[in-house]
Amino acid sequence: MDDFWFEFVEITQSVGDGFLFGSTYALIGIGFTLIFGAMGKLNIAYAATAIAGAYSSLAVFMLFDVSLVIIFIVSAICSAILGYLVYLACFRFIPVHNHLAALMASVGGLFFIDEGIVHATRGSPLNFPSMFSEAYFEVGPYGIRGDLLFVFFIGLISTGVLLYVLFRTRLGLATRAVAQQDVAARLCGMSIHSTNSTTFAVAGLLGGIAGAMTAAAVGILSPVMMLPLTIKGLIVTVIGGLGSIPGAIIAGLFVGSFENVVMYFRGIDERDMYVVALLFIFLVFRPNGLFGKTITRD
Amino acid sequence: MIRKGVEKMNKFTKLAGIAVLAVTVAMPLAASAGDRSVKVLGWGAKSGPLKSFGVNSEAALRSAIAQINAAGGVKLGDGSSAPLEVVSYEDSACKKDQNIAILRKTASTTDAIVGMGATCSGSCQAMFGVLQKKIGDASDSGVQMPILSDTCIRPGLAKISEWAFRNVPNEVAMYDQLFAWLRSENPGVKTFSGGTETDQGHSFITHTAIIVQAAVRHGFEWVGPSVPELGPDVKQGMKELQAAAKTQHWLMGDTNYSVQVRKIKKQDPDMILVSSHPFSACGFLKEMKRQKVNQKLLVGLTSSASQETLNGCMSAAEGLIIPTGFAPITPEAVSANEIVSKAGGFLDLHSAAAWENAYLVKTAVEKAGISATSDTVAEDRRKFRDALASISGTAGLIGPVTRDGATGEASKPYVYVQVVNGEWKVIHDPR
Amino acid sequence: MLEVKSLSKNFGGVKAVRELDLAVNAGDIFGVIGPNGSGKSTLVNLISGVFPATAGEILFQGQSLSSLSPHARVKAGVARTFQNIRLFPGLTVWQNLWVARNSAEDTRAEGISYRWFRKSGPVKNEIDAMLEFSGLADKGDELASSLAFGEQRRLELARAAATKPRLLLLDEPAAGMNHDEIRDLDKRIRQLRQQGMTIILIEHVMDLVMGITDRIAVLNFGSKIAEGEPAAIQENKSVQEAYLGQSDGD
Amino acid sequence: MDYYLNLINTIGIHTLLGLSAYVLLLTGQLSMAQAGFFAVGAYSASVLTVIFGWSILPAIGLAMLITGFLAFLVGFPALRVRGLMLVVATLAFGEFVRLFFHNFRWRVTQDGVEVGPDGTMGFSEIRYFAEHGWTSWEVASLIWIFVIIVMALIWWADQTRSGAVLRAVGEDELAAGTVGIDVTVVKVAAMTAGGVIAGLGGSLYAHQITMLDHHAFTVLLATFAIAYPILGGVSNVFGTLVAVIFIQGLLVEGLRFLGDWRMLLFGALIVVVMNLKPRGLFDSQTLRWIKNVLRLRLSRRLS
Repeated sequence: MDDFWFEFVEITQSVGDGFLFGSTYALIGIGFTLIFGAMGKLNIAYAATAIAGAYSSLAVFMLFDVSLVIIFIVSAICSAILGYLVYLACFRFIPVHNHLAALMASVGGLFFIDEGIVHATRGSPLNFPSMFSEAYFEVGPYGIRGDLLFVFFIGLISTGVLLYVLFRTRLGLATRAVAQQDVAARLCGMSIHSTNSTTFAVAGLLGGIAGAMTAAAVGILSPVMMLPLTIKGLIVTVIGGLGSIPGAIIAGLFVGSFENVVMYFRGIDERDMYVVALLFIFLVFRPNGLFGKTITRD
Repeated sequence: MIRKGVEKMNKFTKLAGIAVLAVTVAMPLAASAGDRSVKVLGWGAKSGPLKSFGVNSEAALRSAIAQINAAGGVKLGDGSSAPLEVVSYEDSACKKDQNIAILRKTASTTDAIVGMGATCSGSCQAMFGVLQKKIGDASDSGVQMPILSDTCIRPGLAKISEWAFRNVPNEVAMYDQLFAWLRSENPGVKTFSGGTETDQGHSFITHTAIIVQAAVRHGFEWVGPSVPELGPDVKQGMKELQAAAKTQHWLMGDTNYSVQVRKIKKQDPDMILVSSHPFSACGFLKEMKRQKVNQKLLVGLTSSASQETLNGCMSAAEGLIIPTGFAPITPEAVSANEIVSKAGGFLDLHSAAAWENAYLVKTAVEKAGISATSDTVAEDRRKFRDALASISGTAGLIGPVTRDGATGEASKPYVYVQVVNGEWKVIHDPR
Repeated sequence: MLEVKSLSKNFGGVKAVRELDLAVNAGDIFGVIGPNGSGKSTLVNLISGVFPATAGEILFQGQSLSSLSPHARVKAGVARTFQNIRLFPGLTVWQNLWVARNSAEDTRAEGISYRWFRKSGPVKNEIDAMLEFSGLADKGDELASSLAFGEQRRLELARAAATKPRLLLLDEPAAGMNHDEIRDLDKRIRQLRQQGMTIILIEHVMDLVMGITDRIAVLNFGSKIAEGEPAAIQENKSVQEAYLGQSDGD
Repeated sequence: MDYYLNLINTIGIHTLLGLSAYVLLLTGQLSMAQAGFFAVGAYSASVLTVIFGWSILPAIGLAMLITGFLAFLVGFPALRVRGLMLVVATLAFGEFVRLFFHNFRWRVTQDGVEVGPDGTMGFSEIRYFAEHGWTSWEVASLIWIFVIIVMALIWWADQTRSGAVLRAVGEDELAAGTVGIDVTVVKVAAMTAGGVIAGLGGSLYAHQITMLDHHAFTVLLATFAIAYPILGGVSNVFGTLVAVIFIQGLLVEGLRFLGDWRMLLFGALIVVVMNLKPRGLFDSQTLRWIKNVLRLRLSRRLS
């Protein structure tokens, strides 16, 4: 009974940590979702821009001593600019209906950003200031990381802002219009390109926050984080249902806690296998993900 | 702590600049020197996450060879002397196929008598597999090219081929000594636990086959998941340990270590092993700091005894003890360290080995008495290889290195360093 | 030939086709008309198996099509064209027909190369005949995407015919055509009938429908409001009501 | 010479990898699973030659069968998803295979030494070629005989009606169905063929590289697999070869003189190419240009 109680605490603890950590996956997932929703295309370079944003904010931080809030803002802005550049380089001038070329170009973008970071830092892991890492609340048998809580709330806030922008502002209206019927939207005199580029920038903002959050939560930045984060982000996007923001959020939090539980019971070598298996289960039983809607066109 | 980081960063950039200069100046010099020159070709990871390995090794190798040439180069078979020449230092990006490509390139398109690479144990393993296994085995069409490596540290790699030589520390002895010393120094420390990254062969095997057993050998008690088979001998209970402790291991690219740290904290060990490269070691150490794990001793993997660890987590790594094959403790080491950092690299256990290798090549060349002409390349390589195999000892940067020609392995002196106030300090010198 | 029994299709709440009954006799040209959104295209999609019916049955020559996938229905002898043309733009005109032709029954018609097959393949003559029929004989090697709108319609008709169907479903084949093209289309449809195909023609263009069909069914809100000879339909009150205020039908 | 032969072999092997993705691309399936099939082929062939001491050809043959069968099985669930869902699903499958081999142990003792796959430590000393005294020439010719056969077969299939059918499915599945093409059969067949080719490539790769571990079969390799046909263009089978030469020959080996900047340029050049030639380096217009040039040459010779 006693050790059962203990186990219970440990498991719920792991779930909790994973849940909080999942918010970083969620943000990456949202980024993929936004761009997919707007253009029906996959921007593989997205997670890379996120991390790159965090890197550039770190550079700023090292040059002049600024507060952590600034770091987040800088990271967001840098990543937004990068996002826009990625749009220009990999999407803007490629024929709209040529998805393969765009996908490939964004892969090239990923390689470039990744190697660029390596070039600038020699691939060395860099210390990232973790905000109030001392704040570690002991709630009964549980321990809650203050910074992860903070990360989680930042995630919630930015998502809230995003949803507001998307459903309450003209930009959001345009984005959604373009997403649903780009021809019609064009006829209504909207410029696809400007809408798309704003979408990339907005997604970039979010990515920058995600990048800074991940870096803050881990405490370091290193190029080896990029690929795993990309893959997790994609998995989250699909489980959430391509194009669904709430789906991406819930999937992110879910995957986060799920992998922690697997880690707790089955260990590191099986963790990712189970996550992948989870994806397969979704594809078989819910091919359109949590909130994905079946698009039927004839 | 950040402040220190800043200074470091600025220093990097400066040094990088100087490095470029140094290299551009050094190359034509090496080329122009004399009509005959003893050619060597180096390679390592100069792109990808492990870039620093390649950059440091190149800086060390080039500066050491510059020094040798400044002192008159090497003696050839006919008594004349010629400079050593680095044909080029290629980027293998830590990829198997690129390493093999460079090896074949070196062997077939250059007059280099020895290849000096490469970063990443897996790549070396592949590369060594391409070499001829046994000398003079006509039925074996493997490449016949001596390789002298500074970085392929995974245990027992050189035995793959008789053409393969390494100058890496003997980790079995190194950790055995380490724990013997820790035992005597810290009678209070009884229990230990720890984890490693399972996707990196070197970290994984060294942790589960060598480090843990060494700790057990010297009377520390493993309080991790119970492994009855665990014993004092190398590899004893390795597979069982790997299976049992998998819930406190991680991957190099991981971002979340909460479960692993919590499990280890729960076991409340006096000593914690973090057998991992800086990328994940830092993440893990930071998580330990957050969860306020209070261990008495912190022991790391030799690969983490590098500048990267300090860049990544200076404060979290405070107190981390690591055995390493290099520290600026002898006059030679100090001067070498200065020269290499002027050339834009850092001297750590790997790049220091690269430096020593330059001198090892000098010794072997002079022993082999090669003629260093373009039509004697094949026999020069063979002579060089035999000479290298016959060398039983050299003077390393921090003390004599004994070599075993049969296995191609070295047994190097080592010291124990610890992160004290954000710097590596030598805390014990068993030599 | 074709019997549709109390066929229904719901999209979510929308009842696109409700309790529809139809009977098409062999050799007829059977017209289906009705205002936009009256479920005409849905009917075609149901018969050709693009999506399954919610309820009801489709009998083709006495056997039920319900369980068959689209390609199986083609093999059974039901072919179709699309309201919005769906060719294989990346293939040549000839290949478009080729792909359709062979999949009818004989699949042994493999060749050494496209050029060889084009010159002397087993079913070359039939395909060239279809090419003639589509009036694109000189454009056989051009990409389908390079054709003009009218030509694309003709090619699609020919492609459907190339599968040697017994029943051919034409979904608004005259949409966006001028008078000459429509007359031309009329001729082609009659030709196909002479080759022994039964044809279901879904159309807005009244003079085409009235001129060519043997029987006409009128749909409105997914259910049949009238059926009979063209003349009778023109007299029919409810039909007129259905079309009242309907300015479309070109 | 040895070096150039080695490069030629690498090009050959990667061409096979690219072609396995090319076949799928014709049917409109963008598969990131090819690296997984490649890995399966590599490991099974190596196990056969190293552990069971088979000769190379039967080993390759069985490896192809195994991989083909696996691909056949994967083909059916793959039908359920298309577009980006398929990309991520196949990517996940590839990762799954990789993680499987990350944990895959099969050690046997042969005259005193342990051989076979050893989880993270990898599967080393797959030295069939060297042990049997194959010269680089022999290895190269073996690899390229396979490459040429596969290219010829695909080129031929592209000429025949089967090729037209594949492309038809790729261009418009619905229309393909309504002209009597069994889309399921076509797609699964393509997936199987792709698997067989990837298996062949993998088994050659294993013996060329002599050492396998999970690091070799990451998403990166899967990306390369699709990159070749996309960069080369799907209008023609030679496009893939051109793309492989472009990436392996030019970007990876050819740019060595750039030192540290090489890999930086790598990504940038991919972006540039996709912007300049979105339909691939070897797209139909390039093809037409080449044809014209040749025709000119011919006519000049005749006159």
